[in-house]
Amino acid sequence: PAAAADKVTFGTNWVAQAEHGGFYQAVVDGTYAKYGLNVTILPGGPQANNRLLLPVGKIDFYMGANMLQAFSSVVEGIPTEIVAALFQKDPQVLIAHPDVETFEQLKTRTLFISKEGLASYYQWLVADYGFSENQVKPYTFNAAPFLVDKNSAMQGYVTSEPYAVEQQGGFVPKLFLLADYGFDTYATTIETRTELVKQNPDLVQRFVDASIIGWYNYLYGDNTKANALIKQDNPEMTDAMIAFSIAKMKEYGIVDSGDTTTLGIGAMTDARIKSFYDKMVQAKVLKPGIEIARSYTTQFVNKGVGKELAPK
Amino acid sequence: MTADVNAPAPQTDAPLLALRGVGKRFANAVTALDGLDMEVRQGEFLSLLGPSGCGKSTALRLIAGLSEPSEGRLDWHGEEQARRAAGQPSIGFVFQEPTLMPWASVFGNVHLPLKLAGIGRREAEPAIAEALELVGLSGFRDAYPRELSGGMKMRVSIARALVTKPRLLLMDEPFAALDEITRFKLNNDLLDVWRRLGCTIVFVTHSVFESVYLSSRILVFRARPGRVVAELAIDPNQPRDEAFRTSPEYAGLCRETSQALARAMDPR
Amino acid sequence: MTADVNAPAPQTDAPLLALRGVGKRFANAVTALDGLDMEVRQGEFLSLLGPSGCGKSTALRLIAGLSEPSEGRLDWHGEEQARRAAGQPSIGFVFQEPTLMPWASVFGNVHLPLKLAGIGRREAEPAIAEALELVGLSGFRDAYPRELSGGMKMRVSIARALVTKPRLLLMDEPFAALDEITRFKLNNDLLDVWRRLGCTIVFVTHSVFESVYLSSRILVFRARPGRVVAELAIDPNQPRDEAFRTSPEYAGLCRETSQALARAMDPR
Amino acid sequence: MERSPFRWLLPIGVLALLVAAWHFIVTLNNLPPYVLPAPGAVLETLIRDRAVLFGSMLVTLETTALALLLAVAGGVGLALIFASARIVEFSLFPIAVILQVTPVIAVAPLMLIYMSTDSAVLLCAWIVAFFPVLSNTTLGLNSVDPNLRDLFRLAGASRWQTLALLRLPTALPYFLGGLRIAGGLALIGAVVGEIAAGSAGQGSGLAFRIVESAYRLNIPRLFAALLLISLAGILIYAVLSLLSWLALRRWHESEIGGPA
Amino acid sequence: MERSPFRWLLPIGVLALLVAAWHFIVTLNNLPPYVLPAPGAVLETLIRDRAVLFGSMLVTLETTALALLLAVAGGVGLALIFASARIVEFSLFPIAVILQVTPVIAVAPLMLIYMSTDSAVLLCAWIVAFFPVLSNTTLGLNSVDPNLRDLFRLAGASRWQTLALLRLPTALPYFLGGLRIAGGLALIGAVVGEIAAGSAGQGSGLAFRIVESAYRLNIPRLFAALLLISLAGILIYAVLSLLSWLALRRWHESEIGGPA
Ligand SMILES: Nc1ncnc2c1ncn2[C@@H]1O[C@H](COP(=O)(O)OP(=O)(O)OP(=O)(O)O)[C@@H](O)[C@H]1O
Ligand SMILES: Nc1ncnc2c1ncn2[C@@H]1O[C@H](COP(=O)(O)OP(=O)(O)OP(=O)(O)O)[C@@H](O)[C@H]1O
Ligand SMILES: [Mg+2]
Ligand SMILES: [Mg+2]
Repeated sequence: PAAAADKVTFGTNWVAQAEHGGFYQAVVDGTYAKYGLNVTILPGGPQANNRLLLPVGKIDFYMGANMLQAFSSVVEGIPTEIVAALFQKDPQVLIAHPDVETFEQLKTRTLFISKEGLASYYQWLVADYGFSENQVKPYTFNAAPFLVDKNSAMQGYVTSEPYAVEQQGGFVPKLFLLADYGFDTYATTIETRTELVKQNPDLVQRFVDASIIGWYNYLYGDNTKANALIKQDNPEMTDAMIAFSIAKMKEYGIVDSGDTTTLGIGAMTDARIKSFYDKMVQAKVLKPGIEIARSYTTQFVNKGVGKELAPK
Repeated sequence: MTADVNAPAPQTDAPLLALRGVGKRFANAVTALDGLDMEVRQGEFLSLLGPSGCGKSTALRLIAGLSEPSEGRLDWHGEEQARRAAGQPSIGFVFQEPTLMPWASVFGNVHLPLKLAGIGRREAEPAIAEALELVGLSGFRDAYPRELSGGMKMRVSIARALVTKPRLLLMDEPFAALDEITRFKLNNDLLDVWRRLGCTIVFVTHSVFESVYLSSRILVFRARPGRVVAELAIDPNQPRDEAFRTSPEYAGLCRETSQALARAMDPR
Repeated sequence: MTADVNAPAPQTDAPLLALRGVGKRFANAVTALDGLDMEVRQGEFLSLLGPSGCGKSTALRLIAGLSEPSEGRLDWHGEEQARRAAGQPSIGFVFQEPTLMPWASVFGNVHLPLKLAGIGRREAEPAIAEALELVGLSGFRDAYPRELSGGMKMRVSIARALVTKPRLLLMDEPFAALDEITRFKLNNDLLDVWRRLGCTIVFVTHSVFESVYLSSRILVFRARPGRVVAELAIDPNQPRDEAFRTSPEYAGLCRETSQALARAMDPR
Repeated sequence: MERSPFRWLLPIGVLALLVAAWHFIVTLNNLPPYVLPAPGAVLETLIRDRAVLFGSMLVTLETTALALLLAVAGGVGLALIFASARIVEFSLFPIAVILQVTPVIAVAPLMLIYMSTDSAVLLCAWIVAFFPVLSNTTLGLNSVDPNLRDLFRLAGASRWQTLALLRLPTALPYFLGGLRIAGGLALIGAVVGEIAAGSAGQGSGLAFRIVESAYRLNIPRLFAALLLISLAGILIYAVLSLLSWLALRRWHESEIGGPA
Repeated sequence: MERSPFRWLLPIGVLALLVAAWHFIVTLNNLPPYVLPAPGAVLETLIRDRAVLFGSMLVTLETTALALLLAVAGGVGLALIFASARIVEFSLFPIAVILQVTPVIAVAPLMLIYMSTDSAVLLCAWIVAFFPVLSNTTLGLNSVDPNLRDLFRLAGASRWQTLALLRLPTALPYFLGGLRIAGGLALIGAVVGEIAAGSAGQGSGLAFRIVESAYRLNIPRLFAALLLISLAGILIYAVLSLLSWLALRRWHESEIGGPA
């Protein structure tokens, strides 16, 4: 019964786009409602605004970008944790002009990297691959400087920037998904307050389950209504862009690959998180000794929810 | 309007204010006044005469309370003392410069002191009209200061000082920018006001003739440091009119004053 | 410095400038001048006399070229015409208000016209010192305008007009703010300057006595609309000194002028 | 010329010249639209996307107007408090400076904790816009003609009367100057506020259109949005200049002789 | 009091009071550091991370100083061009307004195409800071005493002399007022410029520290950086006020009677 539905707000970290598709799907196809939830999606923006709203209780669930942020929450003593990871691979990609053949060659290019990127994965690139900070120029979420400078590469989401580059630059860029080179964080997580996990695990479980089902349906079912809602929330979005994003998510197995074939979408494993943390310590992105166990819980995932919705 | 120049003068001998050993030194080390002793008496018409830069304006500002003496003191007497203690001095001041508010019309400028006393536009209207009539500017009530000639600005300033009918009127060369005929007329009008209101007037002027014609007493200043070097008393009950102006007595008084002024200018 | 009051006056009869049917109407519809006809002659000392607000300052500004007549025209003659065509008018102007630059010292203010003519501080020094000496302000060269008395400011303004030794000197009530003794002294000094430089002076004053003492010709204005209603010529070769000031001839001229002024004020 | 109606043609002519130069730079250098779109393309986009863009512009203009209003209230209000005594001004100005130099981009997320998105955007715009009003008004309030101040003192004017009848009119030209600065700042304040704290999605302002267009490399649209902001800025400036002229033309040197 | 050395204690006292209030708000409400860190925690962070933070502050201050200098040059320069005639001012002011209202955040990427990061940051800071200087200086240049203007005209002063000896001194108090506004704006301009176009990593300015701290949710450090910005802002304002006092104390009403 709709009247009894729990009102929850889910804050994303960017404007509405296909990368949030599963959540919109669960809203429009009534999955959340079926799980007794009345979900409002609060889109984010270029500034990661919504993140601080989680610990102070203004929102109930937040779409985290990757594990690094969850680790720094532990460092700063912020009582939030990850309860599901919708993306098995971080879509973070380095986009290069077509003449670049190998990952190694990027070391000789100018790289447009955002400040957040520089503070996170780029440190790992420096430590593990010998990239240098000197080759970096600021990436301001605009691909024009990259298009103009033929001797450069830039960061991006595999599902997003390459589309603009193809359209405007008129060429198909080379893409190097960081996840494929060892940056094995989970991405597009669901974070919530530790207190909520303790006191109302049922609510959390319902949200996680419904979201996972939403994702299955978005990827493999009829997603037109979800896309319509995305476009309503973000009038800049076009069908072509959405189609491109979905194709890339599938092509690179962003959502559904690896562990998900057995554990279902949203899967998280201790081993994977530990491995990532160790790499980051190695790269001096993080300090050793962080109680990473406090940054997540696997109690709500790995249950194979919705697996039946995936094509065989 | 013709002045009733034969009405009795309001002067009494009661002191209103005494300056005792007053000195004024400015920040740039100029000593404008030094050891100034003078008295202002209730109801008198006192003129201050002296060379340019001798400290007349400075003395007037001290009397008005606009600046503090560096040494010496000012003693207020009688009724005025009580008034001042109660924070209700009733002073009209005509500055040496017109000092008009550029954003207000002639009417607005003259209205100002009444407005500050809480009297609204409508209520103040007759008094303002009368004051403007007195200085001959009835036709310019809606003009702005920058549209006036030098003498007209000064007349607005005079009207503004008179409109409140103050008990003490301090005037710093009010008529310097006026032609002689206007000046003569205003001289008579001022005497009339003085007699009617029974107010006290301290009047700075450069004109020996004017000072003799108007005053019941004249103080002659010398310069740097400024102080009083001569005093002349003129019978306040002497009618001031064209007859007086052409009388040998007047000529004699003028000569006497001129000589005092000449001595003040070359005191060595 | 004593003025050589007996030197021959520089006057000639050659016309310098003629105003023909000049009218001036301001934006607020006040007609300051209407049908003004007057001449300025080469080397004369011309005084303009008239009631407050009659358009004397306006006429002076028209002569200086600071404003344009609404009707009628100004014709320059002789040498001056050529000069003006070449863009080198040599005019000194004493405004009715001191008009000093608040950010410059007395020295800086007097230096201004020389500086504008490209004469540096050092080079200008003697001329500035002389001008300040003339107006009795040698001791105040480093003072700022706000530290001066009203009369002192006006004297700085006079010094500034004289320092360039202009060929045409326009003075708008320059001595109104000065005591009589300073005024007499400056009267003589001005006559001396006039004779020595052989310049032309147009002098606005309110003092009948002053105008008679100084001028070779007096024009009396009436008000609204302003125009010339009387003209008096005074022998320019008549020495101007204390003897003249006390002569019956002087008294007669003054009376005559006063009457003209009185008529101007009540022309109906 | 100064007074003729043709004077309005001049700035328009200059702008037209600028647009022409822009056009030729693009076509002669064969610049791709993602580097610099041609004016024609921008105009086309503007017309095509007018519904979305004008809607967003209205949102932004609303914020701007409100922020400017509050900046005037706040700036003048603070200036009045400061005007009570030099010592108050001296003690409190550092706080105003702190407000001015706080980068709203950085604190916006913190604001969102305590207030709604709309209020946060408004606060951002206000912070950016209030200081020029405050600073110029304070300067004006302190620039009173000393003779007039004496006059008021003598007439027994209360502190309040001196303020209302002397200091405020004196400050008016300065205030209006500050207002002209604040007008543009309120506009960019609104834009920056929207970027920093604004909700994305429907009903949001021009900032969002800009960020999203940039991200999608839809540069003609970005320029269309910038164009609208520029037009809004000029409009605001023109209105404030007119206001200034109306208020001062009868007495202040800066406005005698026609609106700037 | 107005002149005593203790007057300096007052603003410091007010600030101390503010910090105390902040402290009590945090402790009484038991606010977690990620909502609002206590002043003590901020100070601690400041001291602990002083090497990094002060290094960054120097970078930002350098940009600020340069931007302010260029804002003065550009603002006064434009004002001088505008001053040549009302009609020029009228024709070109729209362009200045367009510059003012251009959101640097949006155009920074385009700048990056053509210039180095440092220049882009500088340009951003300049765009933010130049307008108050321009606007106030223009106002000042147009506020000349008409009598003095006549005097200059009569003395045959050239356009250039009138400008240098009359209009510029008249404009000085207005200009200095604009400068005080521009000082703070140059600082936030530098920060915003750094955010929009600035380099990251080592040797970068405070903006990067802020973004980095926000990313890591290290809010005490974010506040430490904000604190440094505030201090820098106050310092800049104090220096500019002193400058203003030195330049005007002998003749302008606003500064007679002690520095503000
Ligand atoms: N604010 C000031 N700062 C420094 N010196 C001043 C100031 N005001 C006046 N003085 C000096 O004090 C002396 C007396 O000035 P005051 O204005 O009283 O003269 P005055 O008698 O009114 O002269 P005048 O007849 O010319 O108006 C002058 O030498 C003047 O330079
Ligand atoms: N800028 C102006 N705008 C409008 N009216 C003006 C302006 N300047 C002067 N007037 C008017 O023109 C008339 C003549 O003024 P003007 O200054 O020439 O008089 P004046 O003869 O010099 O008087 P005074 O002896 O009082 O200085 C006056 O009635 C005045 O109101
Ligand atoms: Mg005086
Ligand atoms: Mg005049």
